[in-house]
Amino acid sequence: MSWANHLIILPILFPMATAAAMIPIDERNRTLKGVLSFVSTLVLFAATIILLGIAASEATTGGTYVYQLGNWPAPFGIVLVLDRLSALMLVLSTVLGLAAQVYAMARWHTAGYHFHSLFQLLLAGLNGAFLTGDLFNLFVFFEMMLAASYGLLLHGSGPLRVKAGLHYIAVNLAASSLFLIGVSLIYGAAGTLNIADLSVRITTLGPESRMLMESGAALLGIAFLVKAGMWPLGFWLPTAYSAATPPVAAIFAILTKVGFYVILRLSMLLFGHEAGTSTGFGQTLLLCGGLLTIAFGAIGVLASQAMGRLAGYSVLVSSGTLLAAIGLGNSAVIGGALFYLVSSTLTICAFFLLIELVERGRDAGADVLAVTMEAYGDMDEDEEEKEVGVAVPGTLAVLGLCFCICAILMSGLPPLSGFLAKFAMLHELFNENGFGGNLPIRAAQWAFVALLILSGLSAMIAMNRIGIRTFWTSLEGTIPRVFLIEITPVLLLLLTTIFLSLQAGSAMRYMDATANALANPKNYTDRVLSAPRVRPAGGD
Amino acid sequence: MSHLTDLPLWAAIPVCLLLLAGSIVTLIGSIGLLRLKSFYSRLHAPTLGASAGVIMICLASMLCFAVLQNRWIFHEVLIIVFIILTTPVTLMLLGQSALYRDRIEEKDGVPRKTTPDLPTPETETP
Amino acid sequence: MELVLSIGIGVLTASGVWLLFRPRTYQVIIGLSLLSYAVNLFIFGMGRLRVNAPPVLEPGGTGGLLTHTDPIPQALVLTAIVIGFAMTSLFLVVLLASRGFTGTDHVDGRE
Amino acid sequence: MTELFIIWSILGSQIILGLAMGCALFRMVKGPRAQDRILGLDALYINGMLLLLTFGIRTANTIYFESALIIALLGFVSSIAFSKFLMRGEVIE
Amino acid sequence: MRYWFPYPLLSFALMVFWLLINQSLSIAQILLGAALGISHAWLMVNLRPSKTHTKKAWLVARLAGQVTVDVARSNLAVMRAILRSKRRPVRSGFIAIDITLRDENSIALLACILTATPGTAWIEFDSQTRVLLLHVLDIENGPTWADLIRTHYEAPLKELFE
Amino acid sequence: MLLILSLAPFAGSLAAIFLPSDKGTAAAWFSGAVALLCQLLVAGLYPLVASGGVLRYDLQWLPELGLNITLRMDGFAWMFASIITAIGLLVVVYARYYMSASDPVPRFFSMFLAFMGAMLGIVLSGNIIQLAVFWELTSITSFLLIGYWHHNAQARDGARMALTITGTGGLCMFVGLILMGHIVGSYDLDAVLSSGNVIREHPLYTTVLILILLGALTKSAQFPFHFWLPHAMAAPTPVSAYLHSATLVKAGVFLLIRLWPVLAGTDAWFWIVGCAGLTTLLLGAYFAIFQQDLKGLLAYSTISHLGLITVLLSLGSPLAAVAAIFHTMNHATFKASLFMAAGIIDHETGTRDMRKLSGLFRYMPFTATLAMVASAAMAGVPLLNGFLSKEMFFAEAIETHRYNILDTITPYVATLASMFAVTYSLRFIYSVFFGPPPKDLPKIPHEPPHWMRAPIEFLVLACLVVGVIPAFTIGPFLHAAVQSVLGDSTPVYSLAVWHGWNLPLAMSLVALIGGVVLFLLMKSYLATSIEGPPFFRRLEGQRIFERVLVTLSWKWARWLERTASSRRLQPQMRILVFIAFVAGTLPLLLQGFKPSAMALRSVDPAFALLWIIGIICAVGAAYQAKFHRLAALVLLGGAGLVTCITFVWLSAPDLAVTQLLVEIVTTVLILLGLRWLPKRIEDPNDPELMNFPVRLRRLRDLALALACGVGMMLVSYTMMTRNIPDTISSYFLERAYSEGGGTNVVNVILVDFRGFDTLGEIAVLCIVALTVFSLLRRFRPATESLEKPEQQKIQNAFDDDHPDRKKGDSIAEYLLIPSVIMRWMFPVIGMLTAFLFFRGHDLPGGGFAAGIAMSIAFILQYMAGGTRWVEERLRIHPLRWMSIGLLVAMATGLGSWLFGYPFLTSHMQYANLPLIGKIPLATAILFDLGVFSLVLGATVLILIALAHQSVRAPRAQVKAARMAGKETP
Repeated sequence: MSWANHLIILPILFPMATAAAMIPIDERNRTLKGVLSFVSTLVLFAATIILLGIAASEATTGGTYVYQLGNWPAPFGIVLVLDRLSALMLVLSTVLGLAAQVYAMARWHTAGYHFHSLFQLLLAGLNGAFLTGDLFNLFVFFEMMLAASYGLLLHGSGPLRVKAGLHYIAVNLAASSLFLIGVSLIYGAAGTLNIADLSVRITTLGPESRMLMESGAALLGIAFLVKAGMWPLGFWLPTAYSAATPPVAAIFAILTKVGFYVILRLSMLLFGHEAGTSTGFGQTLLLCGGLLTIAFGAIGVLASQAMGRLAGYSVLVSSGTLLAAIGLGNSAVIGGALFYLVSSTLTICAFFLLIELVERGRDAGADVLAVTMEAYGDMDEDEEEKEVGVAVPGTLAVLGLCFCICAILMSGLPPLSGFLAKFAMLHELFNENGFGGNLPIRAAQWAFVALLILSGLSAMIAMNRIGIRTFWTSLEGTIPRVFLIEITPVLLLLLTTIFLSLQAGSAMRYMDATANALANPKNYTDRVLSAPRVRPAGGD
Repeated sequence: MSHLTDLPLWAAIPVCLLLLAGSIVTLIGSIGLLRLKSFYSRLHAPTLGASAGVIMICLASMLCFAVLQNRWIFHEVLIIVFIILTTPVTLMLLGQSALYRDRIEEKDGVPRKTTPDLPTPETETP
Repeated sequence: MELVLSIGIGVLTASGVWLLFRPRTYQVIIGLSLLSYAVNLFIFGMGRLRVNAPPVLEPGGTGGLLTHTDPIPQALVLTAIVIGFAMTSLFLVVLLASRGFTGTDHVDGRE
Repeated sequence: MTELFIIWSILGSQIILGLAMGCALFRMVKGPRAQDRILGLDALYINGMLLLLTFGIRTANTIYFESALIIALLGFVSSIAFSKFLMRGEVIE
Repeated sequence: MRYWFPYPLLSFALMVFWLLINQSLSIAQILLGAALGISHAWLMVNLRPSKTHTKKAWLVARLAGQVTVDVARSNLAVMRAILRSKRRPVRSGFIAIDITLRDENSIALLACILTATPGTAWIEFDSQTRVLLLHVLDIENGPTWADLIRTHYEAPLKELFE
Repeated sequence: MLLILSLAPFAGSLAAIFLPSDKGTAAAWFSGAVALLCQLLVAGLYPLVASGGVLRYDLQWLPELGLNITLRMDGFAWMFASIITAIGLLVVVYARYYMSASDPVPRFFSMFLAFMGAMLGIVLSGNIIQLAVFWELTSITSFLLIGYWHHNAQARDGARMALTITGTGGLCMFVGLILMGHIVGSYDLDAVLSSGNVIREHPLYTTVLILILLGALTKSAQFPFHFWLPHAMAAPTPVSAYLHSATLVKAGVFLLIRLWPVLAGTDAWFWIVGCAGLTTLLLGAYFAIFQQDLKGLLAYSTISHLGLITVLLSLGSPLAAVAAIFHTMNHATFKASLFMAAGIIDHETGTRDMRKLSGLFRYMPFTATLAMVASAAMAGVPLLNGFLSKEMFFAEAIETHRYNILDTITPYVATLASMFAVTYSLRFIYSVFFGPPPKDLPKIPHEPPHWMRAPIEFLVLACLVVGVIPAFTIGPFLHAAVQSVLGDSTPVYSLAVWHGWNLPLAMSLVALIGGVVLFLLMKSYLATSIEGPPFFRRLEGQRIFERVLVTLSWKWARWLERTASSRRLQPQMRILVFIAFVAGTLPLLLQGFKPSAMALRSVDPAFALLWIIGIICAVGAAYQAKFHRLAALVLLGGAGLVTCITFVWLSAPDLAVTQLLVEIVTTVLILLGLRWLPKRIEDPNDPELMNFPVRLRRLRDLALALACGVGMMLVSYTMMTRNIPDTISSYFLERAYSEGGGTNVVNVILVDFRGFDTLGEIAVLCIVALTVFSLLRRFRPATESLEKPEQQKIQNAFDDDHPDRKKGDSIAEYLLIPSVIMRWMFPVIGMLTAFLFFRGHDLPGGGFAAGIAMSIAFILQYMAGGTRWVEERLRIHPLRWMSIGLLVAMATGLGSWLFGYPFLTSHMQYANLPLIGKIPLATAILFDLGVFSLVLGATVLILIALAHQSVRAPRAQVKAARMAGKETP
């Protein structure tokens, strides 16, 4: 095996190793930990970019690469599968990770212990969930990601976070039980855990086994929908996300997307065209749920007074949109939805990071700061807060600009990627059978369109209201002290979205190819199931 | 892997008797747990199972496997030893904590602290 | 066998779920534990029930499903037990922290 | 004949042990003191261990021995924790 | 020597334990068991348990026999007590005994024996007055319990370890 | 060229924002230069479009979706572009003098240029989606411009309203445009324009029409969306002059004209556009009369004029379209100049209230003259450009296009509105420039600097010239524009001033005279009246808008949010379980699932007995969990034991071992936590228990729980009684020994076949341990549980009371004997650990079980001796163990890389040692060692972190006492 093959597993192992190595380092060396962690994420970023390049280049494999762990062939051992979708998600998660990482190094990593280790483990869990091709292994990585997210949500402690964390954990633990029940039902009915193998076997199942398997799949789906925050399963989300420390909330922006990712992957692989009577299983539910989630999220966005909750609800809007896009059962829309995923994730991440910077200046007694103060006050052995950067002159203008861009992105106003994403989805929605087709448009499609627009509208109104209140009414307020390394990740994230908008053409090509590959899982299953084992050099 | 049916009759009889006897002793102990009136009396009940019951059943097991596998198997001894070593710990701690609580509540029939050598009989009154 | 075990699973599930709906954190943690027993047994049951056919091979031999029970659910349950243990302890600590911060053991942090 | 004899007597002793466990359970449920419950649990553990041993004989397989050994060796730990909690109000000081 | 083998008895016992549990007498297991026994004894050094020496190890057998007999006897007695009809319940109660044993480990062993024997339960031991409080299920023949304990167990233990 | 033209303003905008805020003049000159450059570029392009030519520039953006940057300029676009750039240039010049020196002007000019760029983008778009892009950009930039003086509440509200309304309209239009693209099959403007018939006959036509009109009408401030415009007057006057004369509001008109060939000519178009236009025309004019604010008057007049253009477009006749285009240009010129004049007045007097202003003619004669000419053009006085287009309007109004009531009333409405126009124009002039000299003005008025007046002069000149000799001045440009819109259907029209005595002229005269009379009648009333027209005063658009917005986005949204969600955990759990239940059973029910028949197949009575016990334990635990926590925990232990025995019974010794060990640790753990929970004592008279709704709720919960239980039971029973499918596990059973090197298949799966799962699983454990550790470092127990438990207090008190006892003697005594045994158990458990570890690969056991067992050994020591006692003696570094464990496990996996195998490929071989013989050496053992170390570390860390709280609590207690002391004084 060449080094490039091993690269596939790097996104899981590397952060894990970094985390492990950082555990015994004394907490007083936070800067060292931060730097280590940063370097690790940076390496990871480079690796994922290379992986993206590998997946994007068609070469001989149609973009699918298989890594057999322990050198056991596919349906038996665990395999990691890199394809366009997983490569995309990997890049996204590391980009977010990088941003949050840098941001946290300014001050937030001092609010508790082992921030960086947990953070790296979260990345490992995320990447594992994206890469794995095995249902139970997915559970393990899901739990890893969840466990790390519990830890990070509780990072900094304080009543708000603990309360939110309690709900978050309780709900997700219940969901994990569902996950297990679902996986075992599927195993009991189909006798395999490998997703590709399942998608092959599902065609040959008898009616009884099939319904049991579907029941299992439905339970699995509920577990993922909880993660994705579908209404009415996602009430914990806004509270939890707004209670988390900013860098944590920022990286959480991708957690809901994991739910989406898995649902997408499973529904495409298991219930695609070739699944016999199971084709399109659960789509109606996804569609309705997605639409309701958008509506609920939009209402929540309107109703939020604090920016944190607003951002939390926009997470819901974004995941509702994605779920509904799957539910529409149109693979072309999924291309647009993937674009939307990237754009909205980056946006929300940037927004979460921005919120705290903005609110920092508003009022010395802002609750977020109070939490930090309390955190500092309680430390027995903590050092003084260090000046990591210089306060940027004209901070407010920069913050305002960032806020503006966020608002534009979130409400889907042109010309940035939020708009393009919505456009792409709507375009594909209306032109299901080729551009200029003359098909009647279904009620579901109208509902999707209407909600998409209305959610954008509500975001616009709410952001407008909050923006005016923050930037235009309180000029006399103190100018927030913002470190350079705090604003830089925000700016970089926003620049990424701008870059995405400019490069929309090639980005969309990638997304469309991804959606196409998902719609035709044959290549995927063939690749996974027929991947050869490694033979020793001398022959065995 | 051997089967239980391979056990010759001469071995089967003691094995079965030991088993039944052990389990009956244990059951009686547990009935004691059920029937005895005061906590301190109940404290004695499980020791039946923990001593005679364990010993007999372990002997049965040893005999059975020794015959079946044609070699001496001793490792059940470990169970006997450990049960005899560890059960008392629990019982001591439990008894002591019950005593302590009774003293606080100043129940009758409970010896005060530091009263050497004076038997304080306590009668179970129905 | 199957009937007994499935009734057991049903009762464990019902008790666990009932406790999940209760307002006290302690009830929830007990409920989660019961639920995890139920789930573990459920997973285990997916490999079908076999008496005295442990998936342990004779040295040098191979096995099959005729002579041995299905090992995969067992491996899954093992992982699930570990993760369940981890999560229980995490939840416990969080509920303690919540109790510390809010002064109550209600799941919502207020009566 | 031997077969039947063995099987029935093992089954009998298992049922007896099961009943013994039931008695212990009664104490666990009924109380009245917390100490009683713990005592019941301890008895339940011991009886359960015996049940495992008889099961080992029944299947003529020594592979289940470890579970019994672990109960014998470590089963008391949780009982100790319980009693210490009762006595001192906390398990580790 | 002391340094390398801090608790030879313990190490030996552990090795026996190892061999028993592995059901094997192969050289490999003996070596491994010895190594583990010694290394665990080193671990034990850190816990600093009080040391007990014995010169008359053979007395252990006698004690064990005595205990076995007593256990059997008291098992029967307790069974009778339990199964006795409800109308004539046993009289049970506490008795307190002075203990002259000094060694911590032998007191512990005594406690184990007493509690493991059905019918008597070790309840409390006052380290200052050195008074042992026992609970006895059937106290009918009260004072003999104290004698029994002194002669059957305390004396042999004393002989064994002190 | 086109690219430069469309990029220049944006580039300029970017550059301007980086100018320091005190470099106002430089910024002005800079943006003037940019505007001039654009103007010159536009002018230079004229020859190319004059003869009906179309300039195109294509740039790929999203080619797959048909979205490209297409810049396209035809005559019509040219006309608009030149208006935009020309008036832009003039406004820049004007703003240079208007804006105060203390304002951070670069920001202003930056936004201004951006807005100009967006506007140019609209008119130059050759792709309808691109048009929507720039459309929203104008909304955004205009929002920023209107809110420029954001310290002013009115500016904020105005800006917000403008954005909300135009943004909403824009989004609707966006959908409409996508739909249009769907119908046409292309987003290219040329393609769209050439498929008018297809669109008009498509079933989606009405939808498209309504959506697009929503965009256009909101932007053009047509009724009922007009109300944002007057409030946008809070912007600096140059902004108003630019936005509301030539650009922003004209964008709507532009779109209507642009798509006129495609959409117009149907009944729906006629009704919607006509109604909106007529109402706006009339209402706008009527409202304008009663404004007291100069800019308010102009704003409503703008609305009215836009209505006029809309009406023209609604008619659907080519001639009307010509008139509309013509009036668009005319309106831009005179309205821009009027706004600027109003700005000068405001600037020089400090007020715009017409009740305060009067007789300014003597202070600023030049300005007054200019304003008078401009407002005469607005009123439609002959020889000015306004007159020409108004005449065309009248001519069209009396034509019959469709036979319906709307068409019939059009001429009357037109005349009436025109009359009102005369009235408000007169009023503007009269009340500002004539009458007695003003009193109480904030400033003493005088003529503005010359260059501030120059733009007005230029524009008024244009009005005049066009009004007098239209055919020679505006004619060719208009023709180019008209032709590019109407193409072949371009009608013959004449731009003469004098068409002879005809009906339109009569209507004009009626309007003029009527307007004057009306003004005279109302003069005295208007001089003192309060703001706003009679009858409609209460019907303030803004207030309605605000109320609707507040109700919608605030009250309703919050109510909905509260109703549709819950922040409480219990409802969330119920919903989750309910949905999971439904989701799990639905596929079964829908497909006619029949559970296997219940049969007492070979039920072992002992097993049944066992489970009776298990069930009682479970139910008991559920029942006792509220008030008897300890009992619940005990019963939970019972259930765990039954589970464990079940595992043994059903051939899973590994599971039994692990379950048992975990069980023990969990119990200790929960007991450790129990100390920090509040006491809860059952109160049989608790009124809550008697409560009927409470009971009902419980009943519901119970029903749901039972349903879940039954569901699980049926499904598991069915599954267990079915034949096992062809599973992958036979592979493992066959190869566990030959390829995995172990006889315990489960363990081989865990460390080899599916070792990656195990790696993940120990990572989870590691994470949880870290989380617990860091959370507990910040742990603060509730104040009432800070104190030592009651038992300890009493025992310590007892020790204190007796002089012969030391503190802590009680505990020492209590543990005296037990601790001896517990201590000696330490190496024994250690041996057991080693045993479990070594045999794991072949028989039940393994790294995990060993790790937990070892941690139990440690915890036993903690229980026996207490935290301090143990930590004085043993070196406990769980963090280090965890780290090492994880690293070892990973390094083992990585080892296979060296041999060219994938991660975690295990390797096994037999080593021949002297004396001992062959022993198996598998890398899996090493991996298991990592697992062991990590599990040990993590478990010990969790337990110890919790145990340490008891040590820390006294410290916290002291701290809390100190805090309380601080608070009271």
